Amino acid sequence: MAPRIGVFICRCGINIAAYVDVPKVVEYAKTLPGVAYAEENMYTCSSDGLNKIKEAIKKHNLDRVVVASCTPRTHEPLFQATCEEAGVNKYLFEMANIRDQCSWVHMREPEKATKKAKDLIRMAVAKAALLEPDDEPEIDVIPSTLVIGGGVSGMRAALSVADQGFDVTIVEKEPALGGKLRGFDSLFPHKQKASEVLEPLIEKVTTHPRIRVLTESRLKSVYGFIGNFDIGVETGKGVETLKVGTIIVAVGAEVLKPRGLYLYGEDPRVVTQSELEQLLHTGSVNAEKIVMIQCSGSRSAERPYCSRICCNEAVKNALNVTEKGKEVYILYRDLQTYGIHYSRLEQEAKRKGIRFLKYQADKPPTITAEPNGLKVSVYSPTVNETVEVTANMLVLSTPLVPVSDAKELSQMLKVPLDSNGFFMEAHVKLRPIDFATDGIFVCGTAHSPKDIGESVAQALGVASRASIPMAKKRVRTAAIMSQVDQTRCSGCGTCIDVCPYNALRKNEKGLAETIAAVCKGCGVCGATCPEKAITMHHFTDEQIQAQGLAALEED
Amino acid sequence: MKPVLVIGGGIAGIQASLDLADRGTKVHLVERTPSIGGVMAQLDKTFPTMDCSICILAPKMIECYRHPNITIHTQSEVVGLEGSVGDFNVKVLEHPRSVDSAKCTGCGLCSEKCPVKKPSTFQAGLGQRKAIYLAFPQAVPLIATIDREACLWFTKGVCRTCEKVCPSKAVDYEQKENVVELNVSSVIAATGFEQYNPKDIGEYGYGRYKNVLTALEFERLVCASGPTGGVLNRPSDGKVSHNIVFIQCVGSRTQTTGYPYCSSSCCMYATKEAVLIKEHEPSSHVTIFYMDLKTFGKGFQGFVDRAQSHWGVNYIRGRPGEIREDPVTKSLTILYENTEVGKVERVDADMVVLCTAAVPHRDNGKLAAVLGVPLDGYGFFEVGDPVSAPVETGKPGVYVCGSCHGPRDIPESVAEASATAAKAAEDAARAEVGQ
Amino acid sequence: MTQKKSPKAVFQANAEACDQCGKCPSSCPVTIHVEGFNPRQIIAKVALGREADLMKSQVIWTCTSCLKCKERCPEEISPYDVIQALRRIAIYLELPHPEGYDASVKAVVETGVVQQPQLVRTRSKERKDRKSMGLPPAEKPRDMAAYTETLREILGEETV
Amino acid sequence: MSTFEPNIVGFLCNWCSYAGADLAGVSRIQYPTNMRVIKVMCSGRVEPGMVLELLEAGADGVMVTGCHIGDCHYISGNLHTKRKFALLQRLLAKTGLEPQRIRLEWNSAAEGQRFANLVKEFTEQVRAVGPTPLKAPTPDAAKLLNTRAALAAADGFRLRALVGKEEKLVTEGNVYGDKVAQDEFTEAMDEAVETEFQVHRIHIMLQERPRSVKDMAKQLGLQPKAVLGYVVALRQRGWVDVKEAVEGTPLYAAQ
Repeated sequence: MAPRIGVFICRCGINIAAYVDVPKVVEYAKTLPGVAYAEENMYTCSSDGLNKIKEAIKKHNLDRVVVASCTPRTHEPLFQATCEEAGVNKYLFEMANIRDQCSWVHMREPEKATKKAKDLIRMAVAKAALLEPDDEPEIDVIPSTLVIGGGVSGMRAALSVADQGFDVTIVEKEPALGGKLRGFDSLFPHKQKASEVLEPLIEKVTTHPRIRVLTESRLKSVYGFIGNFDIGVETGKGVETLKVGTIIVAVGAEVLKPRGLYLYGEDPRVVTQSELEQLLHTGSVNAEKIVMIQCSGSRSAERPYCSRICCNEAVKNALNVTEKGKEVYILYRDLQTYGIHYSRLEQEAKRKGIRFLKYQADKPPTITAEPNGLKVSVYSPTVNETVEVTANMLVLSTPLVPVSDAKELSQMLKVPLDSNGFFMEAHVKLRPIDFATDGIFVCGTAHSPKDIGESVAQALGVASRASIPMAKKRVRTAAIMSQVDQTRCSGCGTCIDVCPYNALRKNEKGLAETIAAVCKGCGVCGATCPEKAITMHHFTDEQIQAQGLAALEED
Repeated sequence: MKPVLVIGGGIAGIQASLDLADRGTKVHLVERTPSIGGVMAQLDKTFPTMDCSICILAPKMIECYRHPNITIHTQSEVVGLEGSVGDFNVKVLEHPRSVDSAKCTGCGLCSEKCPVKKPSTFQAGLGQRKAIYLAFPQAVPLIATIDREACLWFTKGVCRTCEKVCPSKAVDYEQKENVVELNVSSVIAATGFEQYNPKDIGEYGYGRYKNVLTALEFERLVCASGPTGGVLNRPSDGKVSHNIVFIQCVGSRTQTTGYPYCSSSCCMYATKEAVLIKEHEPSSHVTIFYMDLKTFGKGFQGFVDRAQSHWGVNYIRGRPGEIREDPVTKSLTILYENTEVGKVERVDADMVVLCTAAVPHRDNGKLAAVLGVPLDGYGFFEVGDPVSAPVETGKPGVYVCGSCHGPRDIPESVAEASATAAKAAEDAARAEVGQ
Repeated sequence: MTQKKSPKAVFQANAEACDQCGKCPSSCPVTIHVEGFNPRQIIAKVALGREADLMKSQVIWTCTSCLKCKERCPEEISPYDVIQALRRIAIYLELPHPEGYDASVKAVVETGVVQQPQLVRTRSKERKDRKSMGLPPAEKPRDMAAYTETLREILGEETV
Repeated sequence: MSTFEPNIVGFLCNWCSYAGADLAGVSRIQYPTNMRVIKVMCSGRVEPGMVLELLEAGADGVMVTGCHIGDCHYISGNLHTKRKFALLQRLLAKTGLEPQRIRLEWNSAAEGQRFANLVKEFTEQVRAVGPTPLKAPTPDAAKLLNTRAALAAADGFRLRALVGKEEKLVTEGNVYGDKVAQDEFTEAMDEAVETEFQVHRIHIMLQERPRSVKDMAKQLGLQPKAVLGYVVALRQRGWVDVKEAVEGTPLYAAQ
């Protein structure tokens, strides 16, 4: 059946009409193939204009609508909704941008602007004739979340998801919950004991009716997509299968043990900052003079990142031991005491007599083990001399490094790691706790080094992100998506390689298919498929071709 | 389920609103200016990926505006709050736009014809706007507003040009203030920060020397949609600047003129701006004076390394003592000590950019009083327990996110915004089961 | 004899709080000209407990007391006051110090002014006779004994 | 020549370039009227074949614009655009059409002025090259044949598969983790482009009417041996076969 297209041309007051001869364009539009009706409006987007569209659809039995006005980026949804109200599927709508990209940019050439407006409308009509109705099928979401990792991030995320009314399973590889927080003595800035934070949290998690904890368990397999993940977990009793709607990665990080660096592992008086925490916790710091070296193993060629928390932890611990009457030197490159609280901590430390000595990356401190102590010799550029200190204890501030099974996990979940081996978010700025893959989220130090408060904020953040699809109960798939023609696909897998979202997979026949819930509609797979077996809905080869060829026709 | 009130339409407020709206909760988003978008809308690029700021923000702004669950109240402020979590009664004062938002199409004709010029806030004062204006080209909502303090009709009772030229008859001088009363279950404050005004640091000459800019002013200058179209024309004579100096910690890390804390993002935005200069013109000389290079975020160190090795940005550890201006050429000389060498030297520059502190918004006191929550000693919203409750004010049901409780960068603000959404969702879930 | 500061007084200068930012040397009119004089490094050495080295060195005598370092220090540290304290202790300990310093202190105590009062320094840095410029002669304190006593009181108060 | 107004088609990605074009409008920045815009979600949707098809149909120039590298709304879509555009350039070089007729640019949503400048520059660039030789009713037959062959090659399995795999093979490696050096890949690509172009040229000629190897070699300016090689390849693909023999010389025709 031949299409019946209605074309509505907006004057936009004088914004279009002053430069484009709108009545002439309307007359022209009426001559285009498939156009059953055309009219002009003062403001197509006004309620009056929208009513006219609806009336015309009914009166002229229109099955496709073209609006020539401003930009679809702001107005397409409005016109689409109007079409739907009049019973025309929203994907049978097309826009021609004759304002932002025509009248406004060709104000001195009204004749040419009019010609271009005609061309743009001809292109839109050509595409509209080939449009097909689409829908946005919804899929059900299993109201349950998997949290991988039972440290403070994982527990806080789990608690919040559970408090929002959804079931949670925590999978923790260690025998007990708690993660790295177990290794801390006191916490900044209120000097609570770590255990005072940790124990009540574990209590809450383990007694929450919606939370299940599987300790000494590991993720074994992950299949599926947002809303419907099938998870295999290896527990002490064998492999258990779970069905969840969303997944939260909260596996944390590990502290680097820098064997061989500054006599670590060779002299017992050399410890890491986290080992000092342990000693503080047990009250067994037996040293009167302590030297701490920052960036021990970070901001280096091997680990070119700053580990964010080490300066703050060093300053906090230095203050703790100073209170016990000990003398502390902190050798640093750049003090990373950022923000309100850590700046205050730094100032307190400086005023309490902790000595900060800057050193340069290319002139690291040298350590000599002597019977009466460790002789630390360091050139400090700000003092312009080599300072020597004989300490009883050397504390190395070492960076957090990715957990040993990060790679394995990333492959199982099909989410990427960054160049340092931490989990990589979907977008550095605006999607900091999402993965590009829908339904999977990341928080805490699995993402990058961060302090406890920041980890908790992220944990609560993913609790929101992971709950959104569960609260909605269904996820709507995009209509603008790819579809693989199974009769043409050769199973070469190139589409799977190029898809940035893992939205294609091989089915049991070895042929590619789109996972509707995951596809974002960019069309890269369609442009790539060697067999041209992929149709991009709403941007089909034929539609684009028709638009292009229409552009080259003479009016 | 009851709606949630979000105060502040910057990126944090937008994210909190979208999270809640997406899950089906109604949101009232209150913004004090004519458009949502906040400071991020003013930025050219974002570090460390050099993403175009408005490119990634504008779709979120539009999504927010079009979301059926979000009602945006622009040019509005929260003036009253009573009740408790699950049942807050809120008063929102909507200031008049003097333009009918249902009729205005954002065509900008009124602004074109308006005879009154004022410095544009969006262009950080470097460009001008009219008394009737669109906040910026990508403003959401794209609706004109009249600055009644500047408008000739409101100040002198003459003109009414905008009314005459408006093709859709949207200008309405009679619009009145309007108080909206809402009942909400939770409140999220995301009111952001302000830039420190460095005029008090006399030795740097800001306000006296035309070619000394703040980083936000520079951000507009370097932006393609800025007053010079992204060309680095310096303010004194329009000469294209190739020699630019950045000074860190202006109003930060000081007990005297400014605030004692580190503002957290300046080292990185300076690096970004330095790279932008180099991208525009690789032969430019760019020097950044810093105290500690704060590279603590994900990808930051790599970004600085690349700025140094690939782009040749010059980093010198030292806080310059003073800036002098050549009275004739208006070029600048910076006196500094390279503290890693111990020598005082001078460097000449076409332009100096002061990386100013992120400071509490001046309206925080008023809002905190309305909400009944504390501010810290500086005037930021205070979080009682930054370790265990990083977005909670201590008053149940009232949460904070983003830079209104201390300087932080965009991703931290976004993650925190989602965190407040989670807390609000928990409140709602509790209310539903009647706890 | 007036009270003199004990060496401990130097620590009240809060040298440890210094961020070593470099604002004082780059504000200082001396540092740029005189090799080796650097108020920041003086503070750094005080923070490391090296006052003795400083007092023995000549650098502390170079300061012209313009107070820019004090005015501009973002941390409210005053290199000027630290230098003054170091000078006082150095004199207290009878360490070597420039002769001119004694002379100018003496001149203050005796006449109330540091420089020869009959000479005037012009903007172009020439020294001119007051008389040649048509100025009346500068007066010396009339009651020298009372003046000295007052001055001692003031100095004493300041060093309490 | 001064009256020549080039017909230009622009493919703009929805997120950055199209938004940048809108910004030029909102800012009332004036630029020539020659370009007609086709909006796609991502510049990675644009296939070399789509551009060649427009050139074949008489476009004087085609521009493709996307988000700046690293800014892609779809993470990595524009990396594929870049690779596909490089293939397009190689194919265009075979046709005899001027390389100035196509252009790939990155333009952000904040770059309204830049977008206007790009349209202006590209319009002038195409104007300087002159009208397309392919425009009906009197197209340059040889260039038209070449363009059709390039189009068929671009749409064929081999080049699409190669360019599709390029990003992964060069940056990540194959399933065994073996990376292919870029210059190695480029060499293989050059070879494939040449073969596919010639094969399709011959195929199109044989679709018109049966011909001998010698006849085709003369018309294509190739060695008969090379043409025979391509004909053998075409026979293996089952696209052509011997139609008849005239005076002992086989004439081939498309199946």
